[in-house]
Amino acid sequence: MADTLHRSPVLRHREDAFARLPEGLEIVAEPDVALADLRVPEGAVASATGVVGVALPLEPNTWVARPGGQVVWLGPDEWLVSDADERPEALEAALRAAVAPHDGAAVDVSAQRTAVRLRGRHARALLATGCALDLHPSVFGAGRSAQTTLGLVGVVLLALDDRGEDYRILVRPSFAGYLADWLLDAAVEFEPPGPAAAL
Amino acid sequence: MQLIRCPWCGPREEVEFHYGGQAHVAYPDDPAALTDEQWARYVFFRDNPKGAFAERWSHSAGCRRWFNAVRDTRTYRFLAVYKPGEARPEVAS
Amino acid sequence: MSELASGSSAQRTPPGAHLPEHPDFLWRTPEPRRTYDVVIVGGGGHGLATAHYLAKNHGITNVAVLEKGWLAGGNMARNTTIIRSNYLWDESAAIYEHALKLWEGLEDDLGYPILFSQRGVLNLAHSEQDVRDSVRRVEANRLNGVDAEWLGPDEVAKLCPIVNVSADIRYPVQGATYQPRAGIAKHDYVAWGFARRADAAGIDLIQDCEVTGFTTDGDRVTGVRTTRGDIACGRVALCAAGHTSVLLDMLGVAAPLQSHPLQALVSELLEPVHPTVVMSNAVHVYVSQAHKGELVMGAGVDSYNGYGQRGAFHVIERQMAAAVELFPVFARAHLLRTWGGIVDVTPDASPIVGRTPYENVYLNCGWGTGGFKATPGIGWCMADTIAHDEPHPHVAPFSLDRFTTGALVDEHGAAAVAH
Amino acid sequence: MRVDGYGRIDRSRTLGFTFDGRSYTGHPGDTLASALLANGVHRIGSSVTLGRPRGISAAWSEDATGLVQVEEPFPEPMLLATTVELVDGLVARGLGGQGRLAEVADTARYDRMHHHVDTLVVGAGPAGLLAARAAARRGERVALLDDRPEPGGSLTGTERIDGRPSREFVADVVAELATHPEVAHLQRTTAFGRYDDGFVLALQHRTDHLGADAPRTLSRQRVHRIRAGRTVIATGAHERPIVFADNDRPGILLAASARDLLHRYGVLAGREVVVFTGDDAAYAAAVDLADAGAAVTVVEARPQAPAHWAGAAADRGIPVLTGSLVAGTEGAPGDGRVSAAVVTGADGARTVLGCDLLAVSGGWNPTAHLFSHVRGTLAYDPALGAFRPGEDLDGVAVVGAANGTLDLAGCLREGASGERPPSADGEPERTPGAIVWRVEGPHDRQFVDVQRDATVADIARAVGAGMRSAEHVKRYTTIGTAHDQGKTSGVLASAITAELLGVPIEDLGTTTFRPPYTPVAFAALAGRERGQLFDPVRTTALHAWHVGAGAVFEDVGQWKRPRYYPRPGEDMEAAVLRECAAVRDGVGILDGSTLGKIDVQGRDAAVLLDRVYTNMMSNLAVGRVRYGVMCGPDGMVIDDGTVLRLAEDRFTVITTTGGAAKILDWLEEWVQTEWPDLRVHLASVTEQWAVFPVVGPRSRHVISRLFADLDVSNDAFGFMCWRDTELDGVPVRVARISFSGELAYEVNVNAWYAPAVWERLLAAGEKHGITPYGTETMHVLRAEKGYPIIGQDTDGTVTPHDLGMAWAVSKKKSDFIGKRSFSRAENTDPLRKQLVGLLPTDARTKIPEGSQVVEFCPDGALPAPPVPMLGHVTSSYRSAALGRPFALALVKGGRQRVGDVVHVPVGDALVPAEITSSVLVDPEGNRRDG
Ligand SMILES: Cc1cc2nc3c(=O)[nH]c(=O)nc-3n(C[C@H](O)[C@H](O)[C@H](O)COP(=O)(O)OP(=O)(O)OC[C@H]3O[C@@H](n4cnc5c(N)ncnc54)[C@H](O)[C@@H]3O)c2cc1C
Ligand SMILES: NC(=O)c1ccc[n+]([C@@H]2O[C@H](COP(=O)([O-])OP(=O)(O)OC[C@H]3O[C@@H](n4cnc5c(N)ncnc54)[C@H](O)[C@@H]3O)[C@@H](O)[C@H]2O)c1
Ligand SMILES: Cc1cc2nc3c(=O)[nH]c(=O)nc-3n(C[C@H](O)[C@H](O)[C@H](O)COP(=O)(O)O)c2cc1C
Ligand SMILES: [Zn+2]
Repeated sequence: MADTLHRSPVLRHREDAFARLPEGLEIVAEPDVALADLRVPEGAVASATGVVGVALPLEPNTWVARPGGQVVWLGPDEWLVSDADERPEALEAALRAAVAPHDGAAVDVSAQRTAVRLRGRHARALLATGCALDLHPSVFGAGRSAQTTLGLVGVVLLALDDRGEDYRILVRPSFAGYLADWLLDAAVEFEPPGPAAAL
Repeated sequence: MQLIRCPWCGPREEVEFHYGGQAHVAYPDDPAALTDEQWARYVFFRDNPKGAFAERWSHSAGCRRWFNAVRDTRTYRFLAVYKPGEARPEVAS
Repeated sequence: MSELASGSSAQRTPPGAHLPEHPDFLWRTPEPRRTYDVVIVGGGGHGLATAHYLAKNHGITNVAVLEKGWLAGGNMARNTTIIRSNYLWDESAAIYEHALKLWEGLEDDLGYPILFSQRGVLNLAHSEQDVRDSVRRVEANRLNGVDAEWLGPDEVAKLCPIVNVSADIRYPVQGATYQPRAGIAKHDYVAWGFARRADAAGIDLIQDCEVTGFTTDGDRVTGVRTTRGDIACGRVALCAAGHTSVLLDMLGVAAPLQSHPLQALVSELLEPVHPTVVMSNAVHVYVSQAHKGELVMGAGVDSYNGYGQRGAFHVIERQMAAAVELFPVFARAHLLRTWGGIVDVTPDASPIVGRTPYENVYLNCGWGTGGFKATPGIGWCMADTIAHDEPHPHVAPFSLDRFTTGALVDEHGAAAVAH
Repeated sequence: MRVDGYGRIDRSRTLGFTFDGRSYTGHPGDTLASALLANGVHRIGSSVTLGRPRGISAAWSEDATGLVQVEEPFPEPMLLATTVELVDGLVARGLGGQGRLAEVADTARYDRMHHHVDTLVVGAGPAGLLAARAAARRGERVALLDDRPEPGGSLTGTERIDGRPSREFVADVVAELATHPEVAHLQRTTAFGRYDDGFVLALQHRTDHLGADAPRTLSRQRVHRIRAGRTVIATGAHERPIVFADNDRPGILLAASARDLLHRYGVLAGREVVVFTGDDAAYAAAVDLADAGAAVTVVEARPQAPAHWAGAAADRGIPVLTGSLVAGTEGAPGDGRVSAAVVTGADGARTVLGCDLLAVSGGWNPTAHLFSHVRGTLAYDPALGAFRPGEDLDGVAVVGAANGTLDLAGCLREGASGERPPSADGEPERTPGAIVWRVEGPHDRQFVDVQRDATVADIARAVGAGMRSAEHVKRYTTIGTAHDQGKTSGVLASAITAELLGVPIEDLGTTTFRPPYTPVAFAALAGRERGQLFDPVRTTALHAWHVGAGAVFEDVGQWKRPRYYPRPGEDMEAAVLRECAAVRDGVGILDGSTLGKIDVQGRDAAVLLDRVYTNMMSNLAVGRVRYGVMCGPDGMVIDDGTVLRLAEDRFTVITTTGGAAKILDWLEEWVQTEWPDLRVHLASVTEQWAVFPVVGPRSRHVISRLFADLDVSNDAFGFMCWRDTELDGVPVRVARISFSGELAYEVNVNAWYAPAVWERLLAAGEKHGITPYGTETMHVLRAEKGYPIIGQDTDGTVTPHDLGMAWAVSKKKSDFIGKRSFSRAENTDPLRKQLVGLLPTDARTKIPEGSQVVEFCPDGALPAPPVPMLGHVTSSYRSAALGRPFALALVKGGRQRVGDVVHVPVGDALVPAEITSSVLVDPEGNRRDG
């Protein structure tokens, strides 16, 4: 690993503001991890299982856990594989070796997206101020995901629990500062004295 | 604002999509063999019916897949949504 | 505040009081005759202006204007009425400047108060590339004899003090092109002025009369089928804007047109705040304050083809965000009404005018989001084209066959200013 | 006047407010209108064109006349006094037709909220409440919206439902709804627009009624964006006025509104009341007003009063003049308030009835706005004398008065949607109304649209002028175009037009209902997309460094890119000349991370690239780089950039910054829709790779110092090659690509490490004077070499040949996108505009970009317009390398004209300039290898 070449988290300048969020809301910029965009044609999805460690989820708008990370369905032949333990280039290489013979592809996209964790009892209401998806836990509970827009920003949204209180938001790093500002601005609503119950 | 059914992701807001105009306009097999007029037809001319229209959409802010739809341009209603490569379904508007 | 204490706020001239009265007579409601020398399909601004100039310039009055709904109820009733001639390319500048010159004398010509107000139009630039494109257009305009200036942000603020020219907005105003002779007019009055003169000249304006087909003989059209019966005719002019494709389909003629919803909106009546017309492409706004006091604003084109005369609300919302961004004082103005028209868009954002494969059918379409300003000019040229059976020089560059030769008049590339 | 024992206001507390400069008091629960009426203020403003006095004509949003300007807490134009909730310290004034905008920016917050429900119910009257309850009991997700501060709709509290006062019924239903976790019940929330697929927009007023207590953290107004499986429209009906002479005075109210004012606010709007009606509902008003102490007379248009109501009137000594009409009014001097009603009796005799309140009811117009927003058609109902929903729409139900059902029992039944409806106890049966739209009289004093001062005379003139459609009459008279959008006048206008034309009203129809139902502030629609949130700001991983280095930024699309890095005392010109010189003489470094990058992978990757680039890509060797151009089918250049071949089956395509998303979409479109058989996959890696071009004769030293493993000799690492290396174990890709003509290395690294690698490069270059440079310097350097910027030197009308890039257009390939267009007549014209250099002959003048090029004018002056133009200046800079300004231009037949002197008009001057090759610095290309 690159021990001496330091990494600079994309949202390091927003951390103080995140720390001051009102009760019921928590935003954490997550450490960057290896990410690979995986393409496997229909019929060859099994070729990736060995490297990924789990079967690729075939149901749209879902994610599953894998050793060291997650696999997120992005499209009918496309997944996002994350790995907190692996070097990005190694993840790409392993996946590519597995799927290229089957006309698949794998690309290191570890710096192409950064993750923000949004938690708390207001989390769902906050998202609903800018996300048009139905986030009701009966529809968008743990294991669900979506590529969609939040405010004016494209995101991959993952539901991590069944209560609408824990989400991971993947965003392009170039948009992350804007998205953070947007989230912080949305959070003002929940500062005391806030509404009795947000809709 | 329409609620458009992506064949993969399901119903999503219109703003997640990108409109691609008329569907089933194939790139000519041999452009060099075409007259200027035939080539102009391919490049610039598209149908513009008042009523059912087969058109292409891309779920650009979602799964990034293109698909086809038949939509009524009078009511804006989607009559059918189908995957690329599939034939245009028979639907009444 | 003290003078208001009397309870009367009517000391000022009431906002509508200076508006002119309409004439007591506008047009007849004739029964369609069975035959005309010229049938104009479409009673919008273009059709009515064509009728007027056929009579006035060429003495051709055995003419019917066939309108499927109520006269000038299409885009003419719906547009934001911006009039300017500062187009980039020579061909466009020529036709729009021809129109602008006619606008300048139109009130007298029509004997109708059309509220033509040459209050100037500003096109804002927000990026280095906007600046380049703007200067390019200004310089081209000047060489074409079209009044045009490039203004810095301070000068923009002088002309329209409510524009936010501060440097710390998301897309600061870097300057603007300015055409002082540009402005607005009252759309309905313009249409009615043309209609009244055409009617007075003996031309039949026939409403609720939809053209549903054509009768043909070889390369000639012999008549039109309508919801009010068949009408024979010598020549046909298609002035149907967003519905042109529907008519051309009946004739089996193809044209590169796509019909899209385009929305506009107004606020309630407000005391004068906005003395000119401001358009911005990057921060999508175009706005003026009409004579009664309402802010008139156009929104973006809805992405998909549509004949519904209505659009989606997110387009309006984005429009409002842009308006408040550029004009912070608009924050508590109220949206009063929204509506939509059907604009016929071409690949090069220029109109299609001239001949069709039928020797006696003339085409006038593709004005997209910007044909109101052309109304007198295109009416004049269409009349001339019909009378002489030869495209008027101002419309010749806009022929249908330019898409075959590649001689496009691409008005969105560089100038990228619609309306 | 306030009467005791009535109203749901909180009389224990007093609020102070100012209207037209005078101070008054009211109570919590009041509206500005009710408080003014309670204080005896009847004249609110004056009419728009005639300046006639105007008062309050209804109790809620259908009021056509009571328009005020709020001045404090914050200026807001044109609000209805009837919908402004009273707060302490409110300052308002009456209007004369136009509102006034604030001069300062509004700092209140506005936001949006998305909802998804099975059933949306609009209107919390009896029908809506029951519809919501039924849906909630079915276990559905429900939203119930109502625009008034409290639920209950037009229930006054006098009705009895299931044996109890109606307010208790309302409270019960509301309480039950509150027990359902999936029911959202919002008051003060107006559904203002209905769109496709069950999409309804609603505006919630969240804080104004809280006055000074309003938390600044909350949005003042919120736009709810609701997707509903089913929409129940339970919006009630608007009472319809009757047109008669001088029907526009203060003190003339809709009858149910007068009653509403009494029951809601305890306000008796007059002591001497004439009720003019042809409809049963007005008797309830007459009776209640009489019970509250008013002297009431009913003028009944029908020959007979309905039996039940005749009895109730008789009980209270209310005279009922049957077969009578109010034909006109008289007004008081001063505030112009109505002082008498002129009544024509059944026998034709005229009576003048003194009154200070004229309560009118011409029947009811179903509030069908939302129904028709998506073009639901309305049908004329002769029994109602109005239009009501006339077709079944998928996913829409219309219930209660909105559906034309006027009796409470009927509203309860329709609302209950199949459940057993509660009973409407003691409700008298409705008898057929008389449809009276207008009473004969002087046309020019009979107001149809009271707000627009439009009269029957105006309609008559329109009809006389030849107008035959409701739409024309609207535009000729302006009826229905004011703030109230014809809520109460629309049907009257149609009816009177029909009458004057002698056609049935159903043939005429109504004008179109359009969103919004009631006006909505622009800022509410802008939501939080204001200021710096107006549009996303995109920044690179180095943004903080750039800010620290004092960069001046340029907006490139959504990106913020450093344009130059001024040192103290430097303006842009000085900074750019310094940066340029540093690159040409030493070494510079640029943050090029915004360039678009696309990973193209798969067996057919090369096939795809051959189809989309004008030149050949399949024969590019692994380890090498090639420049390429992409065109649209019309043959015009859409983007350019370099391509790196990473492997047999893998490329990286570099696009322009602005083209990144567009080109990826473009390629995807071809791959997915046209060539699905190609085995190729595309992925954006724009943000994966930070890119730092290290440029200049000394760049080799910097690169070799930092990447000791890399053999940077020309032989080992030639121009247009790329090599992989690493830095502290982190993979780094270095490519020898030059956009300046200088020796250059583009360093690519995972953006995680961008700041670290940038710092290392700076450190490695320190002793060579490494100079960070911005986009402006980059542009100058590339222009000196004649490299075009797509979008600056092109405008969508330029082919590769026009750019002098015929060399990049393959002759071997049988086809690629755009190829066929090159042979069209227009594209083979030798007089097409071509990219050339332009040197002002005085070697001093920097020609403004965008300037037009014209033929040399021998007499030093332009001919009269139109002056033929040869082309325009696309790029123009001062060159440190040339020691003079220079420009690039697109000029007709330009390449044949090298050496010609042309003129460029700049202001009033003509600047002579010589046409040159577009390559001005190092045309031999000697510098690229250092
Ligand atoms: C929201 C909006 C804003 C705009 N803003 C501007 C602006 O600011 N400046 C500007 O210059 N331009 C603007 N435009 C464009 C401008 O309105 C149009 O380009 C122009 O009005 C088109 O010409 P027209 O007036 O003849 O069209 P229309 O008024 O649309 O006339 C066409 C007529 O043909 C009739 N018709 C169609 N089919 C048939 C048939 N089969 N039989 C009989 N009749 C038929 C239609 O009913 C219609 O009345 C705007 C347009 C819209 C919609
Ligand atoms: N006696 C009569 O002749 C007569 C005539 C008409 C109505 N009524 C009575 O009126 C009542 C009608 O009941 P109902 O439930 O149909 O209607 P309602 O008038 O009681 O309730 C409708 C509610 O919807 C609200 N509303 C309207 N448009 C809205 C919008 N766009 N967004 C949010 N809220 C909106 C209104 O302000 C009102 O609160 C019954 O009690 C009926 O008997 C009686
Ligand atoms: C320049 C202009 C100004 C307008 N001003 C108003 C206005 O003040 N009030 C109003 O209600 N409508 C106004 N309208 C809109 C019309 O009422 C109407 O919506 C438009 O003509 C489209 O017709 P439709 O909505 O009936 O389809 C205006 C329209 C235009 C083009
Ligand atoms: Zn999708």
